[in-house]
Amino acid sequence: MSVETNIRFQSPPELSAFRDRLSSERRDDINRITICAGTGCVAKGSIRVFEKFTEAIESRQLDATVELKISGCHGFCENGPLVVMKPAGILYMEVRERDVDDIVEKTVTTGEIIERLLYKDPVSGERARNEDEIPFYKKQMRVVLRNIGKIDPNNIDDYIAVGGYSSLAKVLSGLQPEEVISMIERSGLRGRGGGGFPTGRKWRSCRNAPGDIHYVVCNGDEGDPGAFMDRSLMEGDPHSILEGMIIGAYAIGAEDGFVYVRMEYPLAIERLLNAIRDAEVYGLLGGNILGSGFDFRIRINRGGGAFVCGESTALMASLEGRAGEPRAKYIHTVEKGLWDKPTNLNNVETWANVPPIIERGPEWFSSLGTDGSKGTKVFSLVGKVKNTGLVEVPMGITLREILFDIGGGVKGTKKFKAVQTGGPSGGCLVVDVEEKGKKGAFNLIDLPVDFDRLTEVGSMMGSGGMIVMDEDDCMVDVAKYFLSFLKEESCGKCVPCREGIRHMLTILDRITNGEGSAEDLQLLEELAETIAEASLCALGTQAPNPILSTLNYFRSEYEAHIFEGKCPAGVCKQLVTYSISADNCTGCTLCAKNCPAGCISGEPKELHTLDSSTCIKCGICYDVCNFDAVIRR
Amino acid sequence: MEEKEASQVLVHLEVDGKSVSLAEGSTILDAAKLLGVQIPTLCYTPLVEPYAACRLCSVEVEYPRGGGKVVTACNYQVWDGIKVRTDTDKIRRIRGMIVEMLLARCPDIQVLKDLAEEYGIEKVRLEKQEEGCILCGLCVRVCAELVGAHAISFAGRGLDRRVATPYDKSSDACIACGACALVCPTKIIHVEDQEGREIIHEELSLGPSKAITLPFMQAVPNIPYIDTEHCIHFQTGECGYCAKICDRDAIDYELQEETIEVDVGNIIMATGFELFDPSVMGQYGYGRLKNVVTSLEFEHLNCAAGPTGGRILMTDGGEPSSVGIIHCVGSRDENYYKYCSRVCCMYALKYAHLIKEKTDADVYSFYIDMRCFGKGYEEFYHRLLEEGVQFIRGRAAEITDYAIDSDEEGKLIVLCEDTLIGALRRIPLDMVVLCSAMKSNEDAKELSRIFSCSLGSDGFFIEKHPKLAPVSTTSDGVFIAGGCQGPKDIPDTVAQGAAAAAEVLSLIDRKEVEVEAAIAVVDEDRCSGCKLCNTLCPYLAVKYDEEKGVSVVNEALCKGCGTCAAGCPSNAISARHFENRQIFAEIEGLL
Amino acid sequence: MSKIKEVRPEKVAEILESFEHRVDSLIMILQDIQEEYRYLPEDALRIVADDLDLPLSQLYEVATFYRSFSLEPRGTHEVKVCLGTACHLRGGPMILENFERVLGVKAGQTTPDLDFTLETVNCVGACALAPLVLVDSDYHGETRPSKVKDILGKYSQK
Amino acid sequence: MSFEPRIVGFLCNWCSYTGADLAGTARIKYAHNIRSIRVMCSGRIEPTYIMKALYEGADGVLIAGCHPGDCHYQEGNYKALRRYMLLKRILSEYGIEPERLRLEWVAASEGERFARIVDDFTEQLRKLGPLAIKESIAEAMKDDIDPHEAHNVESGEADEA
Repeated sequence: MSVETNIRFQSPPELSAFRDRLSSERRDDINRITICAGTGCVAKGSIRVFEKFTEAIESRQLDATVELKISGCHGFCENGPLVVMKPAGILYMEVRERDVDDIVEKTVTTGEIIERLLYKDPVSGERARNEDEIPFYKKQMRVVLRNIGKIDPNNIDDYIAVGGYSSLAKVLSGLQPEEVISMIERSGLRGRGGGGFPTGRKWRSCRNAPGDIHYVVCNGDEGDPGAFMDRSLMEGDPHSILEGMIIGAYAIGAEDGFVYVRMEYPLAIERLLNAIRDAEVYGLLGGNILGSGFDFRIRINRGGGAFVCGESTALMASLEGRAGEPRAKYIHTVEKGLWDKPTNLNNVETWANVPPIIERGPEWFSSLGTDGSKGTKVFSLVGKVKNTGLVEVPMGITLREILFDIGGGVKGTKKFKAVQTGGPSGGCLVVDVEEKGKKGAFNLIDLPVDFDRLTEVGSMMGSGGMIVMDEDDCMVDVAKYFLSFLKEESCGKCVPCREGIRHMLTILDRITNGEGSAEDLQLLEELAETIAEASLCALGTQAPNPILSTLNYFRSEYEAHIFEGKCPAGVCKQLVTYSISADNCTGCTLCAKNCPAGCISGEPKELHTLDSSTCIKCGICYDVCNFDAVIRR
Repeated sequence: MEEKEASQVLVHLEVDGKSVSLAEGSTILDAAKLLGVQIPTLCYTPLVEPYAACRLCSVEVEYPRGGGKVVTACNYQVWDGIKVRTDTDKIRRIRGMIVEMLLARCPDIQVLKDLAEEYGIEKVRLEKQEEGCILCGLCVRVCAELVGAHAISFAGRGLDRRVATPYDKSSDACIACGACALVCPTKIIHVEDQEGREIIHEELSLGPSKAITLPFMQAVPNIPYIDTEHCIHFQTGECGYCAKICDRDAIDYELQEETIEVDVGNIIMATGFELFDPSVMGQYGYGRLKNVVTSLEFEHLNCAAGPTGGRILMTDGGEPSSVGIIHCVGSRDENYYKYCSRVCCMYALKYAHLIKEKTDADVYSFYIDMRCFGKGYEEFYHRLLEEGVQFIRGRAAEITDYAIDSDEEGKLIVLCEDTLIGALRRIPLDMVVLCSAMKSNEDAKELSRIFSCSLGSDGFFIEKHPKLAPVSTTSDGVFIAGGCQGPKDIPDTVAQGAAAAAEVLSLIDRKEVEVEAAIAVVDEDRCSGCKLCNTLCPYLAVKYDEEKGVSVVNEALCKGCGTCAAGCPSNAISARHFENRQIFAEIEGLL
Repeated sequence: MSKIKEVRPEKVAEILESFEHRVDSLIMILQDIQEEYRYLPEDALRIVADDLDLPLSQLYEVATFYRSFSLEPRGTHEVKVCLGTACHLRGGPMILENFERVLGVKAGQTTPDLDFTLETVNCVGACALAPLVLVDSDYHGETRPSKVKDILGKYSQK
Repeated sequence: MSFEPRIVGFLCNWCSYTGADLAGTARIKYAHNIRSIRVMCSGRIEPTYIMKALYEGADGVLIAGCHPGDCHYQEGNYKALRRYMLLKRILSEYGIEPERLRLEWVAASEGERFARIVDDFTEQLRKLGPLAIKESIAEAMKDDIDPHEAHNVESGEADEA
């Protein structure tokens, strides 16, 4: 849906006049069906559902009274594709193509609700009509995600209609750059990329850095596995990021901006490019923005596939057409960044927080969250959790509320074990509800979540990835996973990180193969000290966190692997054997058929046997068996 | 990298308890150097920007307002009030672990073994590899920032990171300057000869090993010169490190050679001789066979300031076990130079003595006649005989490397006729020195034309008189001395030098210059002013005088050749002492 | 279809033009070349190096640093097994093992017939579908070791 | 006794005269027929000297100078070459065989060569036989003027072409 091309706002009043015209034309009487088109739902086929809806509407000549829209990611990916029916305010879940005719027949024409598509509360079993009734949304406070689900990301008019670019208009119609910076400082906003550096102070020192050329960069590299809040922001509400960057550029005095997006987010890149094009057409970006004489251009740059480019100096090296190698930050990037010019780099979520602060004022923003960490934070709740998805909560909310009230607790029947925050450089925290008082077990369930408290307990905020683990997850294996990730992603420049991580991983391999020894633990700690103290960039200095935190909270598991040669969680292959339980096996022969190594034998309907000597532990039998007859210990 | 012009703002800090102040922008490493505090480095060089990849130079920094952290000394810029500690337990542990990691990567690199000793690493507990390169990036950065060739770069990421040329092909950007080999801390980069591209052997590079060096130790003036053919700045426009490091700002790359006009009264030509290039004599295999060297090259080997520091080495760096010296290479030879070069016999003896003294090699000398003509020369020859040098009288016919039995394998075999025992002999040797002839300079012809002093058939300048005026030439004020007048040894050359100087001094001392006796004179009554004589005189000594309307001879310039007299249509010019009358009288007298 | 194409200079020039010869767009330029030729041929790199006035060694460094580039021709279809944390926990490594067994190549390699390239990738942001496998741009959510064969089946004819 | 031609040689001081001197010091045998006159440079030799020599009874005249480029006065020998070329043409008008005049370049070191030139010139003149121009002029002009004054007649010709 391209935008009318003849409009170009010459001044802020023209923009607000256009906004008023839009809201007057907005007809609330007609039905509006919004289908979620975030990566998660698209992967589950929401585009095909959208096409089916279009067909169904046209075949029934209802297009006059029904408006179809797509939207960004609501965050409830577990139950996608999501469809929201307005004005009735009904939220349907896991809508398949075959359900479309039902919905149009019943809900659209007669308003009847289809029970099976409603959200079913796993505990109480009741059905919930719309977002407000679902616990997943109830406890959330959506600031940066406020527009997502309500607007079509490809349509600038939608964004303007809900108040978009009003902050920019407010800034350009009288606010001095100094005032804008002091507003951000007063708001207490801290960087959402992971470091938590006060944004206001960063803008001020960038503005004061000598040099006539300044750059503004948005870090959309989001390399942390299990984190996708930046993705849904870029896909769902690209204009809020652009507006934040334009305000930032005005405050700092920059004329060129870059958004560095990782190549694994093609949809985000497409949405951002559309947004930039539309904003330039409307005179909200490019030359002489809103007639204020302020020029600012934004370019989108795709990443090349390197987690290390999430680090600011490595990102800038990548933008300069070089390998993504970090450099020492003794000279800050706000003084000497991109091409040695002062550069202000902030994360996607940080930029998205700027318009709300300007619009509703810094006092409102600093009223949210704790005294050290202001405002809200978007977490991506993944792993063995019931409600996988995006969660925007005020800082200071406890882990219990996030994991249980919003997250719905552990998926399946397994017991809750731990949660990992801060990505590969973060730490693993024990939330072992029952086993209180055990040595080293801390019940952090009621830990208020903010920058400083997470760092205190040995993890860190990071980008906001929160990975839930249950009893089936082996902590040593998780630590090994993060280390092998960092081994792949280390840029290889400095010795402690390149060589140190490799050696830690070899030791962990030894331990998970049952060949570990007591000295290995000692060597691990020695290596950890050098890597943490002497590495050049955060990837290195934070790399030992997963090891140190799991050693600290789960030393018993390490000892089990070393001294008893057993993997309590049944994950580490070398220490695990597959067998078939006599009482559960029904002889359905499914496992025998699928076993690639052919080591399962037995007559149909009879108890099957598994020859563990030839078993290659590929896990297919455990996976296909519908009767839990395969035991993995 | 210390800034040469120190900016005014000084920073005060403490390193290991000693306080120091230095220019803003300097690093902890600079401060440590000032105080003589040792901080180990591997990937640091003052030649280019610090890279801080090896982290070995980590030190602890305490901030004035409290707090602090571990930083790398090579690139942490100092600021007021910080306290640096370079040798705490934590730092020693960190450096120890870094060395252990590097040693695990490169087990047999000497520089790492020494560091391991210093930091008490007995056993490497980590998984070993067989690498040689510690990926410090010095070679890559020097090649890019200093040399500006960009021939090599890092390739791969993380553990597959390595130093490589694009597509691992031999790079056409590489100018074989050897800078990477020089800076490599583990010394695993070698400069090798490829398709004849000019290379510099560390062991035996007869050329200058550095692009800026003294011509030779005793050079006057004793000032280094830039060999623009090898200097990186003249190839890529980059580097310029010598200019940066010279605190007298004495280096200016834009200086060009200038020719300066100097008016002098006398000229002494001491342009010396050239050594005959024996490669044209195919039978001796110079330039084809290894370890066949000319006498000048052998002299260079013996020179203490030379590439081998005075040791007599073969091209593979080993000491020869047997050396041959062949006299009269090109001299006393019908096809090349008939004359005897006079000096070879004596320096051949000197070389034989040096070889006997420096190595325990056998020495063979192939001579025709042993010409020991000077004072003490003959006695020196007899001393050599006692020292056991083998003298074979007979011109060496050929040097070949084709061995016909085992003990000739890999040797240079000299085929010669020993006239004293009347037999042909094959002498296997490790090295052969060719005493090649002394010949006149290539540009002697040019010089003789300029200074109009004639050349003998052997190409050397001809003295005015072989007995009575050995150092003067037919042109007054032009004198010759040394090798350019003919082969001679140092005593004779020095004597001639002194003689030429004496001649010049006597001329200078006399203040006035004797004018040529036989000069031309114009009879002004008969001169019609036709100016024809002006064109005839090569020295422009005859000029037309406007007022008098006649041509006049400038006595100082006229050399007395008489060409003008012969050409004057009205016989107005007569050449004194060769007037027509006198010539006619001679003709009549003769017939 | 997957034969190795000859490098056409005007095609490379066209790509450079589309990014206005900007050095900061180098990665995108190389990605479009990789898209066109399935790998980064040396002649293409030399053309880019001259055009952007960069040393060839710098381009080689970039070409070997980032995962999206390859110096050998990649398969027609790219199978990316997500090993993000969520996918790892929900059985990602097991699925990778099975892909390696079926395709007969290790992660990061290409099948001899240039049909499939097997890669691992760290989190594409659809953790709700863990464990996830991407083939070209199609998402295959909640895959199971046993489903590996039929996923590949869909692509082998195309 | 065969005819012994008399040759007058004009030798330039720097090259040919020194060459001749070298032939002497090197004890080289060569024909005695030459009687040489030293001039500072071959450029000094006027055509009148040659005519005088022939007139006085010389059977042949040899001009010897430095090799081109070797002249002590740079260009003297070039001037001699030009005059020699012109003079040769005039001689035949006097009835004198041009071969009786010969120009040679003899360097200071070419004693051997000088000797050979003299021998060769002598043989050549022996074949030509005596010139005795003086008698034939006297014969032809018996009646009017005294030959002794003849040599004062100015006979300049333009040197420069």
